[in-house]
Amino acid sequence: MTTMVHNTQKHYRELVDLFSRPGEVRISTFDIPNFTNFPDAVLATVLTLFDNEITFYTQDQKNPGEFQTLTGGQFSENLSEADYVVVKEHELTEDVMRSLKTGTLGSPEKSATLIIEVDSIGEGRKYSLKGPGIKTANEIEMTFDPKWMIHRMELCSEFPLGIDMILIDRRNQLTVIPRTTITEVE
Amino acid sequence: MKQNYAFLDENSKKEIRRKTLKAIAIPGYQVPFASRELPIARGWGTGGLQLTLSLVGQSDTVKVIDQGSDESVNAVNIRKLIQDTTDVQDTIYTDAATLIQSRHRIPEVPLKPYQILVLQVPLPEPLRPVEPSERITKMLHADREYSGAWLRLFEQIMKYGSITDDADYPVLVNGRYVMAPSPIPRFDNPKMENNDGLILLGAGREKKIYAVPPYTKVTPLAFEDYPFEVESFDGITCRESGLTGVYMDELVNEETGETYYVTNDTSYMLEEMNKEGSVR
Amino acid sequence: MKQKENITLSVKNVSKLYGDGCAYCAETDAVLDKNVCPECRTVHACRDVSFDLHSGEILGIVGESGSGKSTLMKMLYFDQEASRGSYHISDYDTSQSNVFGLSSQAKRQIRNEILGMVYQNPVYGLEMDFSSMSNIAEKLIAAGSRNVGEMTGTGDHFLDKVNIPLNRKFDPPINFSGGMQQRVQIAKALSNYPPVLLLDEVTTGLDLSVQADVLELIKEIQREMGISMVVVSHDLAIIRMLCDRTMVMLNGEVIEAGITDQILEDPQHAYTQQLVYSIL
Amino acid sequence: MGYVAVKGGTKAIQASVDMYKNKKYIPGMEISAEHVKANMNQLINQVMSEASLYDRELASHAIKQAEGNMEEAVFLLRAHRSTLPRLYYSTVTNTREMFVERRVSASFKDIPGGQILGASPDFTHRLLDDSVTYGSEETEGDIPPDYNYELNNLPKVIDYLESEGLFTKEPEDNSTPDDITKRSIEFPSSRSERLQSLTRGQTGAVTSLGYVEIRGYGYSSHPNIGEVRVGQQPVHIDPAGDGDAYYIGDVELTEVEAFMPADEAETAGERAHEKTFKIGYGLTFGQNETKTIAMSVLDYSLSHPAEASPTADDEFVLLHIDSVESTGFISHLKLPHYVTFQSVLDRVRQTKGGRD
Repeated sequence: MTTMVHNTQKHYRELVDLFSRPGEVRISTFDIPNFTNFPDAVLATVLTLFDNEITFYTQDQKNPGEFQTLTGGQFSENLSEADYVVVKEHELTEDVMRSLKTGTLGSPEKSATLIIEVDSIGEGRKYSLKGPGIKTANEIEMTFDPKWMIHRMELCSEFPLGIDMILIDRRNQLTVIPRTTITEVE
Repeated sequence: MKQNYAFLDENSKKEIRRKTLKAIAIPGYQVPFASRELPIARGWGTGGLQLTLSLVGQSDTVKVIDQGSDESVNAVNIRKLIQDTTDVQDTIYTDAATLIQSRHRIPEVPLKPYQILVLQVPLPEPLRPVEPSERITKMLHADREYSGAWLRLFEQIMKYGSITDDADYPVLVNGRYVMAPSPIPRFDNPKMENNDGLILLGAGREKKIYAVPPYTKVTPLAFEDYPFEVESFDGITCRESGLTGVYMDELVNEETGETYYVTNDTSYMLEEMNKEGSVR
Repeated sequence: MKQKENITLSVKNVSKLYGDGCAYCAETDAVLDKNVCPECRTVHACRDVSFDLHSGEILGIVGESGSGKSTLMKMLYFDQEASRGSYHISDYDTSQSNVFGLSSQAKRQIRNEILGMVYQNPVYGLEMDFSSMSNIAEKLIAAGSRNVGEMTGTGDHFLDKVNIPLNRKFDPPINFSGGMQQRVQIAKALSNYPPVLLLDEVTTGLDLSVQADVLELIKEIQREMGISMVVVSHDLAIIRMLCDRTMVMLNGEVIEAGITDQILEDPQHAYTQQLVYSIL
Repeated sequence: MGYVAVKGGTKAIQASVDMYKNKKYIPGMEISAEHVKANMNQLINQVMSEASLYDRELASHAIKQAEGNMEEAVFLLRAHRSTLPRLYYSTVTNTREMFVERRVSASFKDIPGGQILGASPDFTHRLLDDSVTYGSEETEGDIPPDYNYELNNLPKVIDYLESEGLFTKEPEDNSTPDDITKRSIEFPSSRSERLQSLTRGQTGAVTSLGYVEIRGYGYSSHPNIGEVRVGQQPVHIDPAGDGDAYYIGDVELTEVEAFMPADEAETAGERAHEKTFKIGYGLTFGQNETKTIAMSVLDYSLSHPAEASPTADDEFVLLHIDSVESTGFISHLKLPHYVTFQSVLDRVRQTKGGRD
């Protein structure tokens, strides 16, 4: 338990750094029996953020039970209700993207955080990022289809409405693209 | 009684952590959170303290200041609680700290990348002076309707010939949200803009968390012909250290009745005085 | 929607219902009991109203109380939400969006920057306790001005134009007579040179001599500044003085529309005939 | 000048803490938490209700540690509460099952089940009496009243009004209540947020605002207390969520249902209005009758905010009645503020035409 307290604290601090500095990449995970089909860093993120106060959505059959048992988080079949959506990139569809909640102008925090497993961060399409948390421009390469980035831009077109994305690859590398970040694919 | 690591139970920390990440993603927006009661009084820095307790870990080095001083009552009190529940290392040197909690000042030493400054906030709502109702201020933020905030400054100019807002001077964050920077002097406002570190602001009693991420535009509200002005210490030298260009405390010599000034950020002053070739 | 030349505002099939409606009153030709559905008691405050406002013209809307003219005006200024219909504004995004569907944030921007509104009751258009100058500044700030000197200059200009003695510019309107309040309201609405001005029964309740002054002022302003205006009144005499084109409303519907002179010379609808004969 | 800018703040503060601790008790006169628990029942009730933590032992401990300062005692319990994990939620508790110790109705001379006066200081004369002793031989309070009802199944006075058609029950709302300690309150507030804020409210503050509401700035009329009941309420949990609930103990509660004569707007009827009754509701931990009555008044005024009165404004009431919040903010004013005051000085000097 004590180890868990310190593990989630450390992982949270990595997330704080990453949310503050979009496009930076960190490896962060901790040792926990992983019976989900997501990389350890996804599970670490889930354990760090979920409890019985949040709702989440995920597709594969065995993950919801695992997340629920470990955190008390409530699985919701209804995507448009979910505070957290945990998916693999290949599970993304236009419908999924369109259903995500983007908050309201009065309460923009009532919006979805998207946790996406991608094949690789460090290889793939090159994205250039600008916005708060970025001094001039950050460049990041990852195997993330630009069409999802376009969907994201639509969801984030009327700030403060939008979604925040945590991207995680199979080597447990994480990067964050919050709603304020302006992305360009090169 | 047995205490949790960093006082709060893990569910409380999760709530604060989730809301903090949202706050960073929406710069300047006050995220409501389920503020917990802490063993220090509401109004004595519980918002900042909850942020710090949700952030702090074994590898941190913490600095706590109040009124620019590591030795002020509030700072001592809060530092003691953090240490009693975490055993974390502490420092008085801004540069050596990973996590800084402060009341009413941003240190003179600029923040470094990955450093986190937590500011204690008594009144997070910058529109409160023009609108008492929370429901209405929330709507004004939603609609980005800030004419009231500007008009207040305009009226001051009409009445006094200059803007009379003192500390806690409202700023516009990332061109979107008007934000209360906490009661830091105007002198510290410019330090928020394009800063290398992360600034988190916590209001425990009012149950709000908000943030200024690094490299974010933060502009004090002002007019083209009545620009923003910081407190003036022109021509004033610190009596202890010979420093100039820093925020000063004004003191009176009890015997002579003469006014003199001393650098407010005491750890910075010490550091400067201990440097080789310092002014004094 | 494709932008047509010289069309400032375009309103199509706008309705406002109080109640849920039913299959019976959903039909456009359903016969209502005045504006109330005999089946479900839903009130059709506005029913399928369409019109275009051309650049630089004054459009009049005349009708008795309960005819839906004020409801229509409130929808144009987003004081009320439309139940159905579309509303396009050339100065917003060259008439691309149905602005009824925009967020409150975007609607607020349109109100602040593109529309001016003068209400029958100055209480709705003015901050009665702020000085007249601050009232004008509020509108200018909302529209984006950040220069105190320019704002006070504009304030002087418009207060002078509406004949408010400049030695009273720092008085709050609550100390003014009804006619003066209405003139301050007009000055405020005009101060940012909005492309569109909405006037709702602006002379109702004023003394006759004051009425004439205010009407003269509106005409003069329209001539000088070329602002497009929508004027709502129950008084055809006022509409005749001001408006190029006129719509007649009854029980929530437009029953007649055309060039004002033609309507006056050759009214078609029985109700219009009655109105016209009453002022001759 | 400058009691904090000097080095050695830590030492000075430690010395102050030590002094406080030493000054607290006169040697040989210290009372134990058990003594508090045995003697200061009403104090404990008030502290538990404001702290929203039901634990007589901890409340007694807090009262002792706080030297009898109510705000401090509440604060100690609240701070302790925020370190506790929330393991279970109780199942819905029905006060019809309360084991009633006391229940009175002001609205009817006699009520089904009878008026049960129980133990109350209401009927005593407030004369200082230095002969007060406890545990004397006289035990009049123990005489069992004469009635045919079971104490844990007493009918409610509202049932009578309902059977007459004078009161319409609100439709049952089985949605999960909002919990202001887990999610911050939002305005307009929900009824569950209001009830939770009120029951946690400072006794004096809730009473004062309830008084404001009925004296002249709100409802301005006299509510009728349908029923005040005090008793032991069984609490159950259902850990598996399968309906198989376990009894975990009793809590003492005070419950108030106040009748407020009100207008019932008719739907599309012939008569525009009809008089009816509405209910204001109060429920607190422990025996807190005055606070609970005031709570029922404020529950009503906030749920039916017809009048533009301060006590119909949920922000005005709910944001200002919390003991920890109000005492915290007021007392923080004595913290050093010289940095901000320097900033004020700078502006004042500026308007006076510069530094002298």
